[in-house]
Amino acid sequence: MLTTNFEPTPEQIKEKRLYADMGMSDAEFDLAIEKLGRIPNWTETGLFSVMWSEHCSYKKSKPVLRKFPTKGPQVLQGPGEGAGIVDIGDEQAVVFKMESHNHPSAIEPYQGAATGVGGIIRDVFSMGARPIAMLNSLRFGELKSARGKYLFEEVVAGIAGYGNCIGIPTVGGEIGFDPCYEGNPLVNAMCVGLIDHKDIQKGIAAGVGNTVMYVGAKTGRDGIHGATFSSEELTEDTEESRSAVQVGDPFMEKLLLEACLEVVKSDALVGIQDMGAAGLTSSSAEMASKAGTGVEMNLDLVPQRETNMSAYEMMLSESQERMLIVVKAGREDEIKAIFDKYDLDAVAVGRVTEDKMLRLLHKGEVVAEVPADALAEDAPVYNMPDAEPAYFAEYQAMENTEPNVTDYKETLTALLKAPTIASKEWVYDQYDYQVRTNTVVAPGSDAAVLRVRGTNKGLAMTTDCNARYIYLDPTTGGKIAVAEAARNIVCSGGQPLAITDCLNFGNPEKPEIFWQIQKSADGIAEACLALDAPVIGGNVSMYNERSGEAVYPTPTIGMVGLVKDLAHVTTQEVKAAGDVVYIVGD
Amino acid sequence: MKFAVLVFPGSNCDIDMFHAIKDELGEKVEYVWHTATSLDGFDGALVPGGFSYGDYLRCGAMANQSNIMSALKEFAAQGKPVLGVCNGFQILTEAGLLPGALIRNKNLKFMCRTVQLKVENNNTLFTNGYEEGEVINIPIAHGEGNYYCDDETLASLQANNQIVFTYEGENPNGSLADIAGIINKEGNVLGMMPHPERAANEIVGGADGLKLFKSIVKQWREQHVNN
Amino acid sequence: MKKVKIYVTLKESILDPQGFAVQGSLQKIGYGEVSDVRIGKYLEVTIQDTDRDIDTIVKEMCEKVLTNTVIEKYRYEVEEA
Amino acid sequence: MKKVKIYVTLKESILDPQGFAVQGSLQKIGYGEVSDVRIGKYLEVTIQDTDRDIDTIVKEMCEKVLTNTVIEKYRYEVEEA
Ligand SMILES: Nc1ncnc2c1ncn2[C@@H]1O[C@H](COP(=O)(O)OP(=O)(O)O)[C@@H](O)[C@H]1O
Repeated sequence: MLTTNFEPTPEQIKEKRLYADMGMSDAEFDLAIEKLGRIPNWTETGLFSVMWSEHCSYKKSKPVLRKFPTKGPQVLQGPGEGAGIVDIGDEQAVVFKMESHNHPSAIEPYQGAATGVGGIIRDVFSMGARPIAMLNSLRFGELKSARGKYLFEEVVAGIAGYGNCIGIPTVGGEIGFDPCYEGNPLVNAMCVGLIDHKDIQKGIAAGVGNTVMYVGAKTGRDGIHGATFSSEELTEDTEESRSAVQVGDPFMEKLLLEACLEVVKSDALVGIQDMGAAGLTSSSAEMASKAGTGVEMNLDLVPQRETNMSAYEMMLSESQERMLIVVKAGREDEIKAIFDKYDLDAVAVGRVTEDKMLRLLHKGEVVAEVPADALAEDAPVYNMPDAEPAYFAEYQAMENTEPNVTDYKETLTALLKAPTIASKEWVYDQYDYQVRTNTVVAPGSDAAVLRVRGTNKGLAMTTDCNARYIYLDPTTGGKIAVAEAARNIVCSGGQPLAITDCLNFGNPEKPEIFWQIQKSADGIAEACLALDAPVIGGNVSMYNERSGEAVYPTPTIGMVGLVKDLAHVTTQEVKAAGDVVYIVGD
Repeated sequence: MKFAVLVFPGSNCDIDMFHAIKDELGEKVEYVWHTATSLDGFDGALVPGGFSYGDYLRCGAMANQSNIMSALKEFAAQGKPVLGVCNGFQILTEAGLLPGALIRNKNLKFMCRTVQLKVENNNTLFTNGYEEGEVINIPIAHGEGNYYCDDETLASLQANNQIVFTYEGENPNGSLADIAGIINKEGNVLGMMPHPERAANEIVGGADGLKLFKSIVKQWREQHVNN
Repeated sequence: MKKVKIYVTLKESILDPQGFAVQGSLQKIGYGEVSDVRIGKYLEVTIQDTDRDIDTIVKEMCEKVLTNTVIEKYRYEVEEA
Repeated sequence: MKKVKIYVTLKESILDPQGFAVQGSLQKIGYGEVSDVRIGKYLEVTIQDTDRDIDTIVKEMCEKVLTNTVIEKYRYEVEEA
């Protein structure tokens, strides 16, 4: 186990290459030494390793993400914050993002899916937005094995359990089944929020001398090194090597949500950020780095659920339902009073400093002192080699074939029976898709539509990705995914505004996989430009492999569109006998 | 008429109830946080759905320990209208304001869908706007809406015409005697699993629920005009 | 300090849909000898030393909050901790 | 015939949101001496006489169906019934 109270010395870490167990390469460790000017101690090595994990640093996917168009007159906030923001007129904006929780869901499907939902909701309300809808995109193996059925049922139950309890309607999504996902299901959750322009918040630790406060649930030893874990392939013994599984507490998050939305109205608040992957480490380092400041925290003050936690454990814990906020000095009590109303901890744990360092104190000693930028900005960026896989040329050379259908009825029934095509009512019947009474078009049609209360406008939203197309031809498949999302939006009466994406792929160190990533990003980017739907945020999930077998390349697209007049809303069902049927397009 | 919407930590249909009253019914309404100790000045109290205290331990169990519950009991004892929907119904049974209990749905799953309800008793302050036997469409969204009581209680519910709504056609959750909503003997406290506040506008889930709120107002106006 | 173990079960007369479902799945996967399953709650409550009578406290808590006497019954054990 | 009582609890390191909420609520309504609450499951399983070894069956059932070994642990007692 990585979590021990007998911490190795810096020299031991270097000599015994202990950083390797945390997922760092030799070159990365050397770079950390260079940035620090000395060998990092145990806690500091932990900070570098999580912040430089693919999950937090995008070190292998950054060159790919640069392909995406991210600008447009409608974009108020592109990639770089908790979630992207798009203008919808009337001084209002829509905030949305999608994120994966694949590996945690493979280990403990209920809690993995539930905490995935909880995490993406925090990303949205940490921007100051009221979450108004959830969507998801799920992939499982075929429903043949007991484990496969278990994963499917429990993931759905986890999404329902969390979303229903917190009271945000789950209004849409998609589910596909294919043997390639058997050992590594995909669980992508998307949250959409609504905000007034004036309430938009950022995750920054500005203003030297301001107070850093910890709010929400107490810290335990859950999910230590989760970010690293999600940046590795699943193996047979991953299950064993995990530290405590994170458990979601939707009730706690409901309180945190309401309290934070009250707090964002206060001008005492300077910055707010979710403690997501890499918890206290990423929130503090990123908030400091973005503001060009430093943060000093006394870890003795961090609310703790377990005894004798080390600095390393506290900094790397991924306990859920926590936020880090920065408050104007002297106004902590006002903020605390709001959290008190909801019986939540809100504790001053540190302050903003001038020296651009992340400095941690524990039991009277400085246990870590690292430049915030080194953690948040200076991760190495890799240009991964790519190579066209052999299968591609082979498929390209194949003739198009027309299916030869002899018995239409039989073929149709067979298709309708395929789990990927069959009705998903069994699933969405378990989701409260109506709470908050804004759902104009519920699951079961194309895009879901929610009204914007107090206006005659609506928001249409959908998630889409046909991974088989992308496997066969990633560039074209990438375009198809965006186009399908756009068609869903348009069919529902909306005009596409922007997309978020969740790039689920196998191990990017394999050139054939990296090729899939590159090519599908090209296709997505091209379609986004053509449809004027820029990418305002997303998430990358790589290493989706089990025992060396990668899933299909599955870059899920989440799209939101604006319905200018609710009278334009159209649903999928046929309406009356005698109506005429047209086919539009080729 | 002025309504209170009680809010417990974890309530989440409070906003639905609030807007149904304010926007669709056009009456006065205010949120009342669970720590409040009085309902003075209100003419009706609405206990909304959601997951008070996360539904942890048992639905409604911890909400029932809140300060506001003594005020609610007093309010009910004065004969003023109290409506509990979904988690609100669960809280009212936990509080003993209504008999019986709500246990897990027979299929063990949360279910969200629109169901048909039969108005069994239109002679209440909540249902005077419906026809007796009228079938209405109202959404449900619950995991523990399976109504249970012992035989004696059931007999007395039936004898006193306290069963106000039953599920028509399919019984979604296994409820005893298809019960979807019951009223107290005095006729001023109604608990129901389906959500009338979600059916207050055609654009989002139909409007069959609005009549329930209109009934409350109608009765109140009649009483207060006569006085 | 005391550790109180509380067992909450549904009254016999109440149908236990969850227990019933579990029984069915156990039988299906090869445990035909399982003839009944009832599922209840098990609580471990740690109570600091207090002047109040422990049995009184525990019974009160159980009846007020921890159980719903319309459908559930309980028993408990007090251990030194 | 045997009656098996099975106690399923969350592993110590796993967060117990239910227990935490119940503890807060008990403290607030006047049971300040309650310092910890953990909530688990209590199952009563009736097993007909069988040739198979009872401990083997129970352990198998617990690990396959009755508990989630990623986050829970269990213990059990066998009684004649
Ligand atoms: N596939 C992607 N496409 C576009 N933007 C992305 C993608 N993946 C990540 N991003 C953006 O990079 C930023 C950092 O993401 P991330 O580290 O996941 O943030 P968080 O920690 O809040 O989840 C976010 O703004 C996110 O939207």
